[in-house]
Amino acid sequence: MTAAFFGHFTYWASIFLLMAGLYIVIARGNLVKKLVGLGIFQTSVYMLYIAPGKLIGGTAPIVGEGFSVYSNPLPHVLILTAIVVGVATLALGLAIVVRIREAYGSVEEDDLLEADAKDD
Amino acid sequence: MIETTVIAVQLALMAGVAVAIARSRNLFAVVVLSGAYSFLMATALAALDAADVAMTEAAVGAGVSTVLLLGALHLVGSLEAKPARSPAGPLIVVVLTGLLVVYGTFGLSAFSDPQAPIHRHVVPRYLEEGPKETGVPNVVTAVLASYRGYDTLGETTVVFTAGIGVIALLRRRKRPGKAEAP
Amino acid sequence: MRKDIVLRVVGKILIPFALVFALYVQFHGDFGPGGGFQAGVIIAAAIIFYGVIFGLAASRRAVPEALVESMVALGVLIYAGIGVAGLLLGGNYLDYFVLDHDPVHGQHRGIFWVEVGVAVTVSGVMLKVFYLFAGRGRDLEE
Amino acid sequence: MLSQHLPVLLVVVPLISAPLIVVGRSGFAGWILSVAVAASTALTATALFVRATVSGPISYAIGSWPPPWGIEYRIDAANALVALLVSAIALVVLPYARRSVSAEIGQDRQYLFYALLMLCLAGLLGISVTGDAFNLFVFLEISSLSTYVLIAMGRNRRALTAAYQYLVLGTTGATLYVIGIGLLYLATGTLNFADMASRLGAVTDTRPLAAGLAFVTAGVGLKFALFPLHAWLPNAYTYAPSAVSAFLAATATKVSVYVLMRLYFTVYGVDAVFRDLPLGPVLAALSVGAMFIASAAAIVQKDLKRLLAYSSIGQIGYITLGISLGSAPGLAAAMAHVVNHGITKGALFMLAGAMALRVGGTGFERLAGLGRTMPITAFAFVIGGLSLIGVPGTAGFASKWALVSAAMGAGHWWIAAAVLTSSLLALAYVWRFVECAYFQAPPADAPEVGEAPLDMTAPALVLTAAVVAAGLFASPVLDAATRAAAALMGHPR
Repeated sequence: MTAAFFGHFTYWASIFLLMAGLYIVIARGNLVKKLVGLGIFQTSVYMLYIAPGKLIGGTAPIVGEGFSVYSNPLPHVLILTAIVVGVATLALGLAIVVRIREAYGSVEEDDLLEADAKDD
Repeated sequence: MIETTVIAVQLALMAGVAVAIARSRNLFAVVVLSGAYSFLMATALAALDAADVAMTEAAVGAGVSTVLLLGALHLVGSLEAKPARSPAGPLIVVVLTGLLVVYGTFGLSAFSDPQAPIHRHVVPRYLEEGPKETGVPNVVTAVLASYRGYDTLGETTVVFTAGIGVIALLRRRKRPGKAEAP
Repeated sequence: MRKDIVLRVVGKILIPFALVFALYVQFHGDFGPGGGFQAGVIIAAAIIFYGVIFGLAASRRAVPEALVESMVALGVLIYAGIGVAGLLLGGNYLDYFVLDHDPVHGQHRGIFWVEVGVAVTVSGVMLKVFYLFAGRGRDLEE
Repeated sequence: MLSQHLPVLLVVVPLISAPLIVVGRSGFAGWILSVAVAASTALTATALFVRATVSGPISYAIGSWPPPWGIEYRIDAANALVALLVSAIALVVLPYARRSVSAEIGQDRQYLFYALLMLCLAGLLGISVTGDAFNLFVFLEISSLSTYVLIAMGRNRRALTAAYQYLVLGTTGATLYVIGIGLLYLATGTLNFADMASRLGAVTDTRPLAAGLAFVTAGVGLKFALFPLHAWLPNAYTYAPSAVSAFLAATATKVSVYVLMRLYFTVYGVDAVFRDLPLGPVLAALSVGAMFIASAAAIVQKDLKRLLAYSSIGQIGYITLGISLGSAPGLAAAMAHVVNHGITKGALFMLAGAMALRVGGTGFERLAGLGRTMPITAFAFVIGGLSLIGVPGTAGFASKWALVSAAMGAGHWWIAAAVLTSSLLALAYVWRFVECAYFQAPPADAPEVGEAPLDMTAPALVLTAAVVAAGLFASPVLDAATRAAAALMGHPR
């Protein structure tokens, strides 16, 4: 059991981050904070992919003299793409939040719902 | 063992920062903490031999994202109102999601197991043939730009999409009202 | 910040080094960590730094908006264009082998140009987003 | 020489057109280029559809790297049909877009609108034809990010909150998909769908696969508004510009449903999803919930576009119900409904956009008496409505009938009963429009209106005619859907 615990601790740490991020997205009403939570949620996935690619005693996958064990490069490539997608989403989300602030005068979800209900 | 301990400590620190982010209502603090979170993530990634990813995460997570968030806070204000709803519903969703991943990971190979499928399939060719086939010793670059170069074209397109999206959303009209059709 | 002499001097000295470092990251990506994306971010960061110290107007003079907007599109065109070049030379899309008589040289050439494309679009978008967010704030204050 | 590269040109041509439009900086030139690209894309999709139907799956190795090391485009009878639907809708919507866009979007950002629409098209087509799980995520994000902006370009400020909500939920969905794919990757070591399918059998511990299945279902389900993950959809479709609502309603959710089909039937296989795991009953329950609850919600809406949006959630229920049967006839019925509901909803949203142009909105109070003032548009809308109900002679009937037969064939009489009963709810919400347009007088202060301009009405009528054609001559779509189902289940031809 302890072996199973230590063997999977990276998974569990990333799962904790995943839960914290998702919680912020669902539970908090501030639009900026939601985006920060979304970022943590996305970041947790980086660990899920990259930690299993690590080999103890290995090195970064840059082939050179004197190394024979390399960590897995494929998750690195995938996560590089995911990071870029994440920051693109953040930029777009913040731009929408700025426009919402100008149109509604608030970035709190409850205020927006109230304003929309008044429009109906 | 030392490597494992270092990684474990980094992950524990990140968990602590994530909790602090969830609890804080001062958005400036949240942004600064999320920058710290990204730096920790970058060091953890470096410890996991993901040098390229660590470098990018430091530049993007701690750099670009922080600048963007600060810029946005400047425009929208920086105090979060008290959450009105009860945290019970979200907690249930989140815990169920977490348990589902835990369940899934039980069936996966243990940390640093060289017999794991991801080390036995597809990747050996990248590591053994990649430098010869592409002439690039950094296998991450070889896979990123050549083997899976189409993903990277897509990634560049995502950045492009976000760029013109932000232009469409935030550019001022040249003459207010002039461009407006009925 | 515009009047702070220390910042201005340090900035003037630092920015060229940052740009050179970006070029290093760009072209050393074959051998060490780095590549077009990271280089693009560093280029944009150097110019944003310039804008923060000397003012938005100064950075807009140095790197005009029209140039930035064409960079945003140009990078994607370079990248996608390399793919089309592969088609025209008789290979599949994004086939770099056909870009040179020697397949490995062809790979080198292809990877070089797509990394350039990535850097151009990434730095263009980062700068454009900075200009838009900063410009928005200034307009609000007026 | 070019013909062997059609699979990649299908996606790359619209993708390259977007930066060209941005360089051109002209709304009109952007529109011309978009129409040309949509036409060439539709031709490409047709050629691929014919080839995949006649001579079986087409594999294209991008970068000449063989799969699974490189990224593969793999086109069979199923995704060729989806690509054909998407590109045909784009070709119909773009001529229509010109006038509605100039009415709804400022002159200086129209070129950005067309560039984003092309990106969305490239993204959706890229999702359809890729054979690689992670490449699918990248193109999903291209289509999603462009969609968020397109929605936010709507005139009402609520378009902004709708876009924000969709951005958060859509990104959550995409991240859940990446988690699911991550578990699959960790268990199999590959990202290529075909390779994954062949290696799944050798995986001894199925716990990661089961969890992965749950994650991809939730993630993709968020993208196609699987009940109860549909919260983003009504506002997004209501407040988006007319052309965007029409394009998205006809294509975006359909492409995501196709992804679910691909994962269930090609990657996991029928046995793993429906025999080893209890996913069939769960999906059936959610589908029936959508059919009844969302359709009932549609009845009480005060806005026509919003009514159509809730109707979409309900109609997606029929599609997922077909999937939940876990059989070839059920899957074929689902695929047929993807096509038939796609063209029906496209036509209806285009007609609603034509009405909005003339009376300034789609609130029911503005639409009163429209049967007299815009007789052609209103009549066409009623025909589309009949297809939503599933009246014989319309496209909706053909696929619902296929669904009922598939359910009866498997002995699920209660599913057949649910399909028929829920159609009564569709009758009720379509009647809302009929009553408003034909049995109410126009408001006293209403401006004098006539039909929308021909360049908007004609494309909408073309699509309405397609709805009738697909009802009267149902077999081409049903045959294509049957072949698609066979291809998805791994028996091409």
